[in-house]
Amino acid sequence: MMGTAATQKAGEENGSAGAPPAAGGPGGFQQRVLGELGRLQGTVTESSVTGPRRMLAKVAPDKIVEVCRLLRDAGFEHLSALTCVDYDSELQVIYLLWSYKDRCLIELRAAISGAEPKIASVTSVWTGAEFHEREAYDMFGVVFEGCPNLKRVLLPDEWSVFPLRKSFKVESIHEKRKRIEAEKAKAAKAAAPAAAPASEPAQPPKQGGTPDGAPAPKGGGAP
Amino acid sequence: MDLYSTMHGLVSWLVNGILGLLEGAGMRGPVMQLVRWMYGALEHAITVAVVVVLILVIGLLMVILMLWIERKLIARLADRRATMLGIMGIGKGTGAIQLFADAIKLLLKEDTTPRKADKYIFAVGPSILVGSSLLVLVAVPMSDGFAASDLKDGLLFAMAVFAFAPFAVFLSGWSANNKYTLMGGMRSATQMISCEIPLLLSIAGVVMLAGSFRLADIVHVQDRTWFILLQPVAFVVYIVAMISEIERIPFDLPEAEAELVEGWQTEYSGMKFAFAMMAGYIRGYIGCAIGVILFFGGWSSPVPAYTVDLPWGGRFSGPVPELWFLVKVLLLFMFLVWVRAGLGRVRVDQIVTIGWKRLLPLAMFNLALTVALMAFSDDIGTSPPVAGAAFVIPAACLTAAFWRWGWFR
Amino acid sequence: MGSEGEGRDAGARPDGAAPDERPGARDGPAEPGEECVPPGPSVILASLDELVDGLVGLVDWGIGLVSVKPLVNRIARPIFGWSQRASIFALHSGLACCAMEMGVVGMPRLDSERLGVAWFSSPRRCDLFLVNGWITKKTRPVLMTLYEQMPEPKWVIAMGECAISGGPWHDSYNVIFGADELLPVDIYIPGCPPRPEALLDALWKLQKKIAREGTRSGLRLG
Amino acid sequence: MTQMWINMGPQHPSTHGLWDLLVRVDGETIMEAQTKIGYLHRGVEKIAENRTIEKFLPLNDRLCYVANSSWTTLFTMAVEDLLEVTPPERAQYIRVVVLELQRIASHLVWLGAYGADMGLLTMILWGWRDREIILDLFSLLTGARIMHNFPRVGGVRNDLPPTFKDRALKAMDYMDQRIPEYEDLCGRSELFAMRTRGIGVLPLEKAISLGCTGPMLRASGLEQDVRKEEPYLVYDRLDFNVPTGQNGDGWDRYTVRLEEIRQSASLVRQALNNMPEGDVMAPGFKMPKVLPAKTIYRRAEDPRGEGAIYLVGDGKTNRPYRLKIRSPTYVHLLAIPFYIKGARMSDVPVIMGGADPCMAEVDR
Repeated sequence: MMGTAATQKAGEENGSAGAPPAAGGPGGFQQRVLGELGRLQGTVTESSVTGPRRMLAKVAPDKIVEVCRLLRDAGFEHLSALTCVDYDSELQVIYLLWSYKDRCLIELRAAISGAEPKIASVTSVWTGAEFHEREAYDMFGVVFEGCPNLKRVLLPDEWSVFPLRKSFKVESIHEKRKRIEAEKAKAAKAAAPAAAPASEPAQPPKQGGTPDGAPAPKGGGAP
Repeated sequence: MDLYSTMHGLVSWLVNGILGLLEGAGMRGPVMQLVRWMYGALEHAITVAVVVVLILVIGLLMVILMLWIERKLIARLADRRATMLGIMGIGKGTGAIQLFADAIKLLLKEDTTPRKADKYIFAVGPSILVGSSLLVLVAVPMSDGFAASDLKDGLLFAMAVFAFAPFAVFLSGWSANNKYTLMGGMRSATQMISCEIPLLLSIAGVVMLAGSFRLADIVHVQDRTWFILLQPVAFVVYIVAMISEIERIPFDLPEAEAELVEGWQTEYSGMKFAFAMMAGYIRGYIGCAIGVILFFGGWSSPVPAYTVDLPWGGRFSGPVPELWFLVKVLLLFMFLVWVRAGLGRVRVDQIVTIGWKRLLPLAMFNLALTVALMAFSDDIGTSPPVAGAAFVIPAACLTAAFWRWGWFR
Repeated sequence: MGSEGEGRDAGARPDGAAPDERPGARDGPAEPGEECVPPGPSVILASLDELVDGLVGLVDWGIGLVSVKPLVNRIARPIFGWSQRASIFALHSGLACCAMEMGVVGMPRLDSERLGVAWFSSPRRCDLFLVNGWITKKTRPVLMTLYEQMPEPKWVIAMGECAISGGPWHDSYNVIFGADELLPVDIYIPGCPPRPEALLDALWKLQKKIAREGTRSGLRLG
Repeated sequence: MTQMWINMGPQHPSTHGLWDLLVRVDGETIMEAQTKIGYLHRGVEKIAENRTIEKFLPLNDRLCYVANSSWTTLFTMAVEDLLEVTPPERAQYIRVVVLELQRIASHLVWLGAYGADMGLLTMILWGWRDREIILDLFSLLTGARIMHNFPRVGGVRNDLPPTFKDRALKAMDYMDQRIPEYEDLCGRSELFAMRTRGIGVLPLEKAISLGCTGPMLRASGLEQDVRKEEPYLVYDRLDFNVPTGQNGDGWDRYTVRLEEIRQSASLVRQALNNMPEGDVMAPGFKMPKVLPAKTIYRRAEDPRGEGAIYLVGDGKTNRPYRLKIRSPTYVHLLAIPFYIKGARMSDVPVIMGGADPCMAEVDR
């Protein structure tokens, strides 16, 4: 369902004035890259050109470091971003590489299992990859073997929850209010009328995904 | 107008008047003899005390005026109007009494001491700073008679006590058990060591020309040519070293907001912070006062003597020397405020470089030229243009040459 | 003589950072094992404290005896109130977008110093704490340390929706909904972000509030 | 001197925001550093998965509180790629005007903070005073000073008010008079050069491998600008040059950003002068009920570097399935420990300020 060939974007310039050196966009360069990726039959499947400056390739997760090194030497020096997308069947790690000379972007996708996500780290190819890998670990729990200090960067260190996984539900302020009223009403009804009214103050605001990692109540994320 | 004699006359008139009244009311017993004897013994001490208090009050009023000028001028240089606190209310005045509001409020603030700090040094630090600054404030005369103490070597005494403050800064910075204040204290010590000697050397040139350490004599020698004309290089060295001594912006490292939060004052709150801030401005006043005495002819005024007889028969004579002195101090201070608005802050190693490798050689070179100048011209007083030319031209050429070689970079 | 603020946990960092939890990191210069307070002649000086406290008690008792205290209070109260109103020192601490609008208030066009509000960066000398952004769980200890380090008569202004009730981040897992869950807030400024003129108006209202309620002396003279 | 860890942050005059650089100091020289961020992390990417596209638009302004509309424009361009919609010519010109005004305002904030780092208090007052002129233009055009909520998917919210054009041209002339004054205060002052030359030097190949972009990379010598490499909106029809530095120190970062203010001023003039007539929203465009199942990676030149959005539609609902925001400053702040070794304690604020941190964008 992914990667259908995008139609030509009207706004996208192609041969206008001040065009990059290779006439008609980096077409020649893309063919060369496709050729090299084609040779690695076992590891790279479905490599295609999806736009004047966009390329796509699916890579087997265990060969990711060699492919990245090969592409960097081919001209993709800039690791623009390294992120994950949590599909229900699998967890895709996305590498977005940009080439300064030939002005073209390639998107590598490595599909790993959502249960215990593990993949080799590409910090040996780009030192800057460590930052994106730490964030991916922080948000998705993907363990990058070989990353120098794989620690949480945005969330407090003692958290044990990976917030951007689809399994993690967040409870908005409205649901919390409704839930607290429901509990109060239940407590008031349950307490015998003669006994003193339950004076227990409103339960402290229960935040979905609290640090102790208690499973969030199934409030559902839809506001 | 000799302050001491006037005050002595005033005090004795007051005390004798009271005692006379009491005796008139029939209290002639041995108690009155004891009081008269005590007054006889303490007469000199009481007068000196009154004079010192008067000089301190004038000095502190000048400090308050300078603080107000600094806040307003630095705001004006950035298109901003600072405090507008007036008697009628907030925003309805010129902000002159803003400092009193700050002081009273700081009086009320809770005085916190960090738990693991060295409590007694922490408390004593700012008071040593203010104490040593006030001691020098008393030693600087405002005109011939108008001075608490006119020592034979007043300049030596002033410079000695003036150089004591960085120890207080270092002590309080170290005792506050906080990394920022520790670094602030260290920097203040480094800065003092690197800029103290050029300061004294630049003063040595002036003292040689004047022939005496007494501040009043230095001013009298300058009544025709101000020493800034004869010693331009010494003035440059003096101003740069003095800015680093009183820790103002270009050499503001002990209290650098950017990297050390508030430098050595970070842990002070309430009255101790008020002391620390006030000490900064007292030292600013002293720096400018000594600068004016040494280079801008102290209280000599370009206005020729004149006398005006007032409508009610009194007679008002001559330019008031104290007024001219204070106006010059304020002008020099405004120059410092302008420097603060225009320049950034230097690094610690750059201060040391400037102190040792730029200011010190310049001061030595200026001293050598002064000696040469004095050896040739028997009496500089008589021929200022010749003396000036004989000195200024080589100094200017050499400084330009140094500048061309990029020596200051 | 003010009490020493003994109870205050002032050993934390003045710059408001959370205490350093890295292994082996120690607060203060790292001489191994040497207690920072030099062993002064505590026997004599301790009695100095008692001497000073005794004197203060004596003077207090004397004033109370002569019952001139209410007279002194009636004269001093308006003067202290005026001085606190006329010179509020605000802490220069910006959290998020409202910090940009707070910055503008200190700049030439809307000069907050005309009201006597100066911006300082050390919490030790500020009496106004502006919460101007969303508070996350990681910022909570920082804000609490900063608030604790400020000397006693202090006020808090919650600026912007995020400081009032979490604002647009009402379903975020990391945001605390409102500053009043952490600090006693005196003035709320609605708006996301409120215009700088709104902050000036809040400063003016704070001055009126001080005038109305009078300032509290931080010296705890008893 | 014993070595100790010092916290430069999180509440610290030199951090312009809430982040923390732990620095191991031996005397005055820095031996090692660690960046501690996440104080403003509110999980925008998780929130985006609960919001429809229109509901998420205003939150985009809060992505970076100094350059607000540049992130909203980026998001709307990404959604337009997803839905294959092209905004009309006039809307693209108006977006370029808003982006370039936003760049000037952001660089003025940076210039002020950079001057204040080294004690130049007048610089921050001048910088912010001139930024007010740009904010007046924004409140005239969009009604709000910083949170404009102006771009829409398929165009912009409203057309230029009649008086906007000559007021904007007057503002740009005012900027051209101001820039020489900044150079007098900073560029030509010996002290500024002493504090910035040779400070925080970032060699070119290290900058590329760390992932630095925008002014940080241009200061290191590579002429790289997303507006030239991957022209979007109408940047290919406007001519401007990309300033670069030589050795990537504090001084080059200052010259690059100051020159960018000039370029942006000329870009605003060009865009305003040859702006075609026409409507400002794509004719007859309605947000579809379901986002197509596609992935889009849209890059744009944020004042701080290469900002980008990776947007995944899941074909079932009108909410983004996954929204990844690539923040340039996130990389720059985490890259500081790699090139700060050997600097002095007073240089740390200059190096931290050189990265132009905007914390809402770093922590997302």
